[in-house]
Amino acid sequence: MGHLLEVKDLEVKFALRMGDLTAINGVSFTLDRGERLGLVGESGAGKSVTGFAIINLISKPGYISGGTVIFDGRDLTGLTGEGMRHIRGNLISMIFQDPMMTLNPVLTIGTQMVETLQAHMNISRKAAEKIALEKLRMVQIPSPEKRLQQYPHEFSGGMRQRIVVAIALLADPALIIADEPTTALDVTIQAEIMELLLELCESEGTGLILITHDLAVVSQVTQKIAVMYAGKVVEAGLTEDIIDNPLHPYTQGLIKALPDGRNPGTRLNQIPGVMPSLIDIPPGCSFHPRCTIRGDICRYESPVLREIPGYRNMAACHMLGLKKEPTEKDRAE
Amino acid sequence: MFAFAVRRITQAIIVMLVIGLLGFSIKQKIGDPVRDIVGVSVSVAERDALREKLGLNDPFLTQYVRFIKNAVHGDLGMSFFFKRPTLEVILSKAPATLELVFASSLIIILLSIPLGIYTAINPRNLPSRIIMGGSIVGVSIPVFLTAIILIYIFAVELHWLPSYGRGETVNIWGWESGFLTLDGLRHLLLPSIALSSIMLPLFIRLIRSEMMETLETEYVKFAWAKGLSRWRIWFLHAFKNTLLPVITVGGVQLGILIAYTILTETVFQWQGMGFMFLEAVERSDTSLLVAYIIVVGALFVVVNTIVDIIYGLVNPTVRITGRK
Amino acid sequence: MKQWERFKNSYFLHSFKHDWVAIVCFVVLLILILLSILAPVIAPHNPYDTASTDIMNAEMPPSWMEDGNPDFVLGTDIQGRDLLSTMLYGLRLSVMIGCGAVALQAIIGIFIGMISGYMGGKVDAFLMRIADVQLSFSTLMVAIMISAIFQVAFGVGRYEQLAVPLLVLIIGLAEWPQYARTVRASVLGERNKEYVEAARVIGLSPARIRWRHILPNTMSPVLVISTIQVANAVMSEAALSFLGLGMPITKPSLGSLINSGFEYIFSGSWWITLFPGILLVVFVLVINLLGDWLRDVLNPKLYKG
Amino acid sequence: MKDRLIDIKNLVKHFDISGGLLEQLAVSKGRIIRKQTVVRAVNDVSLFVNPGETLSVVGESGCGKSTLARTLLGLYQPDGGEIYYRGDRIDGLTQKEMLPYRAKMQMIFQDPYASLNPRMTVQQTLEEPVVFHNPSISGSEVKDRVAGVMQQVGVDPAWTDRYPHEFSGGQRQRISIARALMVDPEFVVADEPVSALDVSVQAQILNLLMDAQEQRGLTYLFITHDLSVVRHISSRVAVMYLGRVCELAPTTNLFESPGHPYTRALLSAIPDLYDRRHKYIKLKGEVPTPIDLPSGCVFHGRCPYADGRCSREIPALNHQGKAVYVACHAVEEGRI
Repeated sequence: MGHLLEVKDLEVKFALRMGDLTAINGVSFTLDRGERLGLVGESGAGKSVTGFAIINLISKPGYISGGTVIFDGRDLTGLTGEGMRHIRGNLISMIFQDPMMTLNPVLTIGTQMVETLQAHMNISRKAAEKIALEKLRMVQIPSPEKRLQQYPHEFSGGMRQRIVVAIALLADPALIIADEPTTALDVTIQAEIMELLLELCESEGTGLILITHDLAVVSQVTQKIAVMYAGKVVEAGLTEDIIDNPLHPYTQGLIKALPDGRNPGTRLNQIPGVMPSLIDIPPGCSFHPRCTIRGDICRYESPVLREIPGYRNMAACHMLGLKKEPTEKDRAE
Repeated sequence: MFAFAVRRITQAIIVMLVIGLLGFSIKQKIGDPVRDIVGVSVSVAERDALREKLGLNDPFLTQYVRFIKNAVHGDLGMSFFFKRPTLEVILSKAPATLELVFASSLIIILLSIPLGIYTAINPRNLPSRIIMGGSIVGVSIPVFLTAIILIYIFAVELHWLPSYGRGETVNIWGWESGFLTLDGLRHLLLPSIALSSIMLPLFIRLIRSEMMETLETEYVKFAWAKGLSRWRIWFLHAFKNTLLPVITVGGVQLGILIAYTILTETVFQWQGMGFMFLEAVERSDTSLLVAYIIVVGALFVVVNTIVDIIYGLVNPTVRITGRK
Repeated sequence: MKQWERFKNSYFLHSFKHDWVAIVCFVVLLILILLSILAPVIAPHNPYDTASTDIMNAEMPPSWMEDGNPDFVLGTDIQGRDLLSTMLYGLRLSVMIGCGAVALQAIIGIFIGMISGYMGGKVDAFLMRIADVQLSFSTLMVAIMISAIFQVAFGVGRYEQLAVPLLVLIIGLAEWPQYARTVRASVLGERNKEYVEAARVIGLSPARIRWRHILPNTMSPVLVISTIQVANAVMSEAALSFLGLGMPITKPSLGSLINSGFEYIFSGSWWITLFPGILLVVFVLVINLLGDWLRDVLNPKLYKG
Repeated sequence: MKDRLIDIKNLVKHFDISGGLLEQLAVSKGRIIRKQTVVRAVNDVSLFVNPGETLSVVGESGCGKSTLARTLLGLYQPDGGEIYYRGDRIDGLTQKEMLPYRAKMQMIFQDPYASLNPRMTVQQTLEEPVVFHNPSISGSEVKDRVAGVMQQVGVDPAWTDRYPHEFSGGQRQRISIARALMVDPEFVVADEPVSALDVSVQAQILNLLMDAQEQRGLTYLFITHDLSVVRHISSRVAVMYLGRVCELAPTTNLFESPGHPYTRALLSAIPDLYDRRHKYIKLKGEVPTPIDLPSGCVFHGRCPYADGRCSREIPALNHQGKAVYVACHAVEEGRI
């Protein structure tokens, strides 16, 4: 059996008056059934766009300009309206960032749950409500019967995100794409939601793509990580490999920039500069102006994601796997 | 919700008291109730006696309280010209104006909702551009000019429709209605189109911009991600949220149509309240003028209060917590 | 010079140059304003000079029609005045009253909006209630009522003498709430932003924060509604004049011209109504289009009040 | 007490959000009553800041940490309690009396997009505080000072004529820091200064803040919800929950042996990069709103150790030795 999801050379552009901007540029990764992948990067890296591109839900003026998204053997990029509608919320669900904005304020929770089920199966309101109740119980909403009649503003942020998770689970999807699901929440609630998500994905055998800027969160939940920078995957591999043994200079910098409480008060490792905006992505490797191990080739040739001899991670960097491995000392500023 | 309604109604009463104060001050400053009752051909002594008898020498506040008391009982003074109670005069003219406003509102609502939604869903295609272009031309043409152009085309040149008056009306329980006869409806057509010409573009633009804003929200995006059908997303998720601001702004705007009836009624010689008001101004009929201000003020306040309460009923946040 | 350089490279100018509708509207508006300013110089006749008009010339059709007179290009009005000249003078009056009224409402509105937004609390609630009530009555209704009261109070003759300043006053009083609401809403939006808190941490006085920090940041929405308000004021003036509550026929604005022509439309003298009507619509339309364009370009967050 | 830079005693700040009289009307049991809605943002908070240290105030949204900072700086008038600056009482001062302290206490804000006036150039933004506090200063002196501070925060002084929108978020935050440093303060309140920034930029700003502290001997009050940042930069930590301080301790003590049950839950919820799948302490229920505060200890409804006393009696912030203070009956009684 093939992969559940195979994203290959995905490319998304935004058609603007001054010309097309490339938001993601050749993103590839795979996901198996029940597998969890973390899509990590800073704002503007294109991780959310990737998530939305999978279910072909990029808001105008963005459009998918190349590549394929093979889900369960079918290419989703070629699907038209009705075919795609059948995928969304049914086979692939999404969880959004801000639970305060995700639920429609003028419709009851019950309506918003029932309509999702009715959109995908021929089912009575009664039967749909029964499934809704079951899912609300799964996400540990107290007294769910009463909750179905209530409106979103009667819930706290944490509760709303649970409801969103319940909606995502309604049709027993094979894959959930969670776009920064806990960024807007407090740390204790974040821990609750993440644990819930992890437990549910494990017990239901659901695949998960967790999009976040927070490496620490990803490290708790996913088996694989893909690190994105300026619209490209720069490093991909198993979670423990990425965290414990990052190869790409960007991933290394990112992990070392995190204050981890091991040596308080010392200067943090900082990556100089900022991520380029889409308008002026540098030629060659887009990371090279900030890179400490760059060579001449990085200035004009864009590196591809490849296997690095001797390592399990894939990385997109010219300077890796050369005769002389860059050592800690080389990388010092 | 109940507390919300109580608040709105209390506010409405306060506003009415203030309007009453304004109307009363105008009457005090520039009107002459004695003249309104007996005309000008009466001796000074007799007029002073009458003045005393009517309590016109009492302190301002006493007179104001009396004025409000009378107003609550439906007594807004005598019209100098008609020699009848002003409220009676106004009420006899009201059906004409209200029917005109009703017909225009109908045109506006029936056209603006589909056009507004259509242009919001397809912001860039050709029909939308034409509708939006037309709407900006529409708001730039004054109502009276539209009315004149309509008369020139359909009455003067083509002779299809009558150019003035209400035509044949039927009296049902004291309400002179033009809705029930073909002639009445023919007379109603041009004025109501003219009257709606100013608000229709505004409504289309209002619905369009609110709808476009709603379509950009996260919850609409989430609805797409849930795989709902486009019709459900547009007409339930997006439109229901569009409705809230449209009700608040739109309800008030429909009330504002009454202001524009003054212009329309003038052009079409439509025997309504607006036409009467202008005549009252020309004749310096202060009592009638003040009565008109108070009646129209009351109308506005009632419309606004109802709109607010409907808003409260539609919006679950207000319905449940009583807070806006 | 630096400011000019900045302006030359700005997004504002760039989007102007790439939008032909905006360019056309701007040019037309410029021409109309020039025409109105220069009316006394370029008008072929002086409509205010009763000695030079001849009632025998009344209701002459435009020059290209039968019975037309090349002396009166667009024909004459009911008093035998050259229609073109009268229109130019009328446009001049409309522009003057429109701009005057907008200046007045801007002064009242910005001041009240600023106070209301910054003070908050009871002052705010009180001022905004007045604005709300007035708006719910519609600016046109308020303007009609004020002018009706003025006319009854002053008497028709005196009212007509004072028409221009009175109309500025009436329209200004009727329409200030639009400004006040817009300014207040954006003051409220700006007031809680962190740069205002930073100014307070520095210790600046409230007055200085209000006028130097907050006010400049509310200017985009004010600019947008100012253009639209000029159009509205011109429309209100025309409506009042049409109702006989504005400019008298001896000194007609576009509205009063249309009104005077309307009575003769049934006898076929369409031009007295049509030409001033077109001029009025074109003037209002270009301002509205420019206002729309400005709104798109400046894209101010138009806070809902 | 004199050696404390800031001393806050029993500070209270409430916000009345009930609106006008008409807005307050509500119906209860068939009767119309007047209901006032008060947000009890800060309740009876006592804290002190030693010169040269970094005191972090942590807590989740709605715990009153930002209100505390703003009240301390005189942006809000406190409803009770006292604030001392080097022994001088500074709450309730007039605008004018406050001025000398304004130059010593500055603030850095969270949102780099909102904290700079978009209509002022960097030069104007940075000049304003200096000229305001030193009216006699010469033009060239101001220019030098602006250039010097810009240099220090790592923004090219050649860019002074630019407007904020021409800078990235990280650069704006540097400019915002520069504005605070312009008047040479000794105490800086930093309200979530890195929360809106990306990780790589966050490290740059934290380094900058630590450098500035070292070079200028600054004292920081650091408001944040990010506990890893807290652990990295602060010397002491105050944990707030629903408007109260529940624990105040040196950083190492707090992270190694948290006393208060809330602190324990909070710390356990931080995901650790190198400790995958660690267990966190799950709290029951939801955070109450600061409008309806629970009786007794504000945490009792969610606390696994709560007993009858906790729901009746408000625990005091008690000294536990070694500069550790905890407000908990269970800790006091030695139950945990």
